[in-house]
Amino acid sequence: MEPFDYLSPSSIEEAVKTLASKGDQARIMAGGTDMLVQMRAGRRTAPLVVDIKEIPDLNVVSYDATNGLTLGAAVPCYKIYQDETLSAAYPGLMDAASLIGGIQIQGRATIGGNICNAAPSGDSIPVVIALGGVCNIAGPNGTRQLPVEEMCTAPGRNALADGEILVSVSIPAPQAKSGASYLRFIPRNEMDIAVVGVGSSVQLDASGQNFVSARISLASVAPTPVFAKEAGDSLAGKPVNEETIQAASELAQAAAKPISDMRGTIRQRTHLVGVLTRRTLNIAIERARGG
Amino acid sequence: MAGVTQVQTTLNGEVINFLCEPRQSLLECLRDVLGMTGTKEGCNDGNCGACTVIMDGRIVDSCLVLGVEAEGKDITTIEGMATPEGLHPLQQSFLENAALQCGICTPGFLLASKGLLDQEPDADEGRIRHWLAGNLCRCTGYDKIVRAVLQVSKAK
Amino acid sequence: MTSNQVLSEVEYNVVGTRPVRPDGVDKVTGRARYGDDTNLTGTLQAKVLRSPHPHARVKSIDTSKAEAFPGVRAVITAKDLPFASLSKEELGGDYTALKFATDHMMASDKVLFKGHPIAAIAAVNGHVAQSAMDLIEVEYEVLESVVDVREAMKPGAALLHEDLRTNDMGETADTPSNISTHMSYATGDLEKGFAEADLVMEKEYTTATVHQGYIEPHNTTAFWNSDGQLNLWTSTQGSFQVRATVSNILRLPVSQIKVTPMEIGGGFGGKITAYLDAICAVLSKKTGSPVKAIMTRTEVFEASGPAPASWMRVKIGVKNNGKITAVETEMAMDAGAYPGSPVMQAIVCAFACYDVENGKVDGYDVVVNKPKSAAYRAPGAPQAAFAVESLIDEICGELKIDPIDFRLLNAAKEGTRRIEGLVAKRIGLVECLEAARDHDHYKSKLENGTGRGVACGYWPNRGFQSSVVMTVNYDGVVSLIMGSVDIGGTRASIAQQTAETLGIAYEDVKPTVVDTDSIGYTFITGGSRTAFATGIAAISAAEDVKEQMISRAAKIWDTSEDDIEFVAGMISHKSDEELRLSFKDLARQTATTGGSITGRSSVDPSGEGNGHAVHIADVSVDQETGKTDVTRFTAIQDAGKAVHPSYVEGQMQGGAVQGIGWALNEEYFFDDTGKMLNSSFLDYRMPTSLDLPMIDTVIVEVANPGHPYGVRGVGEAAICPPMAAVANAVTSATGNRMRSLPITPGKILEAGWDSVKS
Amino acid sequence: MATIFIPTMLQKLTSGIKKLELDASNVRQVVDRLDEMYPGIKDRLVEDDEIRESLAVAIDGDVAIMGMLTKVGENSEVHFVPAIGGGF
Repeated sequence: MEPFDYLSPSSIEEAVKTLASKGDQARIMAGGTDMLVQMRAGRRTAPLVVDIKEIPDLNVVSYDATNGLTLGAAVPCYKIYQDETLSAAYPGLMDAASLIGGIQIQGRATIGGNICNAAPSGDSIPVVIALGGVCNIAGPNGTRQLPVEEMCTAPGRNALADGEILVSVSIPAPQAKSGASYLRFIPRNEMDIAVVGVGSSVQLDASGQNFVSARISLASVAPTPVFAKEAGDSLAGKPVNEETIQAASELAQAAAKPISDMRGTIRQRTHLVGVLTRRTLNIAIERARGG
Repeated sequence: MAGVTQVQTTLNGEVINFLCEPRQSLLECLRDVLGMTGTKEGCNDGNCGACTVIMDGRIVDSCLVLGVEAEGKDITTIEGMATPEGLHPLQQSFLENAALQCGICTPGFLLASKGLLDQEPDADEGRIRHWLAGNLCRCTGYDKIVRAVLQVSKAK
Repeated sequence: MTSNQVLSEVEYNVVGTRPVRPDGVDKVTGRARYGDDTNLTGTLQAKVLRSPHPHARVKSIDTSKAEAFPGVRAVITAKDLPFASLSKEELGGDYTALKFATDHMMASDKVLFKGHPIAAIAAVNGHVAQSAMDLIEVEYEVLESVVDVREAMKPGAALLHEDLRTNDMGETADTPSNISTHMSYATGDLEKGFAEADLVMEKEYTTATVHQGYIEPHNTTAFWNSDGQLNLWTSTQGSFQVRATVSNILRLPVSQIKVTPMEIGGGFGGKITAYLDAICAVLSKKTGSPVKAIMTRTEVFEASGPAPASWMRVKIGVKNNGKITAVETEMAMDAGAYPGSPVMQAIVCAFACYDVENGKVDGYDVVVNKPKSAAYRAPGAPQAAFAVESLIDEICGELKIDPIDFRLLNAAKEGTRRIEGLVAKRIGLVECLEAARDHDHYKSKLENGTGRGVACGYWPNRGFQSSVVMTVNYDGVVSLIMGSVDIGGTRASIAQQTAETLGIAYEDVKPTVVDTDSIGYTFITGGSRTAFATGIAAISAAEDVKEQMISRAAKIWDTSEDDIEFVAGMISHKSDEELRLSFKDLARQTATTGGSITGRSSVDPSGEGNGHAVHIADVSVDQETGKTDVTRFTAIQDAGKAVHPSYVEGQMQGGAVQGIGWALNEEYFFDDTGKMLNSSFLDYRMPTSLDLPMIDTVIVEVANPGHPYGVRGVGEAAICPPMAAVANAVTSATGNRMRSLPITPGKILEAGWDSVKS
Repeated sequence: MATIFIPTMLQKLTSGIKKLELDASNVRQVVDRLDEMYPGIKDRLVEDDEIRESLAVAIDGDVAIMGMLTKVGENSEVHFVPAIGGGF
């Protein structure tokens, strides 16, 4: 690896100041599980690595049933799924947090880092989009919010401007009769990059028989994670049945623009979007009815 | 050119100081700086688990941790698993169950298994298989490793 | 239900027990010294610059900027290897072989695969060496590459070696070709055999390039003493093999090289070729310092020796009752950049499980722009078994015959003459098939959506040279010194055979693996030979000890050696019951009866005894995603006599799981030009613990007459059946026949879509 | 008399004869006698006075360890088979 300087700021202000002054000479590191691999392989260089894990605001995990969840960008996956309150409130998020890498990776990797790394296959991104997640960003000009679906702009590129840092992700509080789920397809059972990933969330009516709303998002089928808005919207007001779910899955397939590569062909990926959309919707519905 | 940083960390229960460059991984620091070669390199990109250590109670791949990040942390490596009184029950179980062949993945598996049983002393086969999926072994087919961990687990 | 059974015929005191391995404590405490744990004062780190192109001419290399980089101590290219200054005339018939061997280590005029070494740097640390690599300027003329084995065989294909001509058993073709060797064997009357058949089936099969996947990357430390002695500490399956390679490439007498084999972190055949040793040696000579190198995982994938991709056509004729009347196969395997795929092993093993009257096998060794292939556990045989055992399953389906009954009907047994002509000695295939048939797994009911497959496999096993020395300490403990590198527990299994022969406790034998200066020539740990051949060396050295002990007792008792017997660790006078000494008692007296006792033996045994395995696989297939999960797996194998049953089970389980990986997910992805796209454990998908069930085992013991305790090698036969067993199970679950490995979810989906179409 | 099995690929040199018997006490004699009967066959089996690297000679099913010097018994079977040699 090329040599670099290392800085571990203890406040957002310090981090932003450094990032703003160094421009593209600095890179933010959270868990490091993607970045160190990329740097070692020479795919990314950074004369200055800014480790954000010691900033208290970025380690916040705050949840209440009104305001929902604020998840600091430096919170490793295991802290999410080991939190019993969060596990109960966001089982869909747990699906993703507990399958990124192996247990070792989950000890380091963060949802914030996963979003900022902006891989098309980022496992946590679809479900956070499906849950209506919003990025809280701090920068030289103050703070701003951006829906998660607008964060990834190209493979490996995110919407952060120079000097900006992702502080946390906010996820609305789960409503009654709501549920979410994330599934990815990989040839093994762990440790793979998603061939296709689908995150779905649903809000059912009091009877549990009709959709109030739904959000569906896809991984590994385009240069960035895809928010399949039409697919989710198609379910609003519709009864929960095979036909409506099938129709949504077909709209999700239409939203997918996959390529053929070593991990899968266009046909396989498109097919899997359909399968996983149906499966995640069904799990989300189960969870909505149960919770 | 980046300089050298002094890092203070607790390693196997002892507070130590070492010098490293920021670009050096914890794995490199353990092996090359501190001469503690029990932690093994298999892939250097977080996919084999051979370099697993326990950091502040969690298992991590030491190839994906910078040495400088060890500042103020509590780290356990394979060298810290046995005590003067004897082997850790997992070490003993690995021996008795022939859970190693070439042995290169063994330190990583032992630390990962310890990380599991420290927090879930009654892990069952399914849980063990899931937990150890970040550790590759190419010799054993995992059967005897899983049995060795199961023998120490309180799940029966 | 017992998950691990041993069907024992003969019981011994130590052989057949399960003691803790001698190297165990070091390995569970992190104290065992592997190659990369070598750390001599002042060691420099080496990095190898590798070709980014699969096929290119090297027009120029400029290393001057790298040499000037702070911290760099030396840079070498092929010009620094002796071959560069040797002439064709000097080398004569050895020219091509030495050119291939040297060029493989470091390319001179052409690069033939992505990852081909082109230069190497020694620097104060690895980071510096890495940075300096970017400063080496290489000008390439990129050439058309050829990746697929069948494309490479076509006339007009891009040629790797302009002067390579097909060798047809000693006859060389007139025109150059990528086919380096063709070999063919036949028996009986093929036409007549197929004419007699009620059913003839013929199918084609392919397998992908796969890697052994050992977890420890290749590594070496070299130090060239100022007295001209070269020392190497390395991770290898054969220290003497490394010595021979380095001696050949550096044109040094073998006695000038000392190779110390460190603990080895897996090999499976992939750690026989010495990739880094000569490079580090030259760098050490140039710098005067120790030089160490360790490959990155990407280098291991791209530039060590994977197992070849293959194309195979198999044709089998059978009577309606299942009796085979004729078999035929053509197999082509890619050797990678230089000749030497295991296709000849493949054709010999292909039908070895069957009693075949009429048969013909043809093998083609083909060079392509990939890393030179190396051995991988029963090299060649797993691919062949996949093809043959798949077709047999298909035939069983057509004829509605139970696949084990079919195999029992046709099974090779003692006296069966194989296609290449050799006659099987006492083998245990029938016993393995019977154990499979009677196993509770085979009798269990299948659940919906699951499938079951069976397959068998054969590996001849090997003998070759081994040396052992043992000394009897005054306390009766025996120091056992051997040259066989221990990968999977052979220190234990050789110590057990020693203890058994001497009639002493396992704990009283202390085994050590030593360097090439300290023991006689010993062939690699591979070929499933070590427990057998080094075992025989140990038994014979122990017999030597026994004779000397008898002679000491004769001195003490002032009697003739003929009056003394050595039975079960007791040395006794045949007719005087009073005169008895235990091994330990006599050991104590060796100091005063002529000094220490040393037993020694160097052997080159034949009689290795062929290995057979039968596997049963259950899988469930998610029909919507194409994902296959192995839900139950039983491995059955004839071990002759399992010296240490736990390690035999470990070999069976490990082989089965490597085979499951080969069957389902493992493959090199290449782009059109031969660049590997998945050179990491993330995308080269080896099975994890979560992908597998427990692997049940049955050790069948049909004693090998060629070994005093009946031992057969067990390391390799275990990887032959799983691919076909899994493929046959997938067919049973989905109705679709998969003839191309790996059987990925994508292929299963495609097959499903195709079957709907047709 | 030992029985010599002619490798399939060399049977065109022996006019299709697949095996034959001859008197020989070691492998070198086998090869020399064969070459007397079928000129050129030795070159196909032997290189630099050793069995070709790609081949092995087996006496009664056991791969010979002494190459050309290996003894051939009165009633031995001699085969030239692919070398499954070093390399695993």
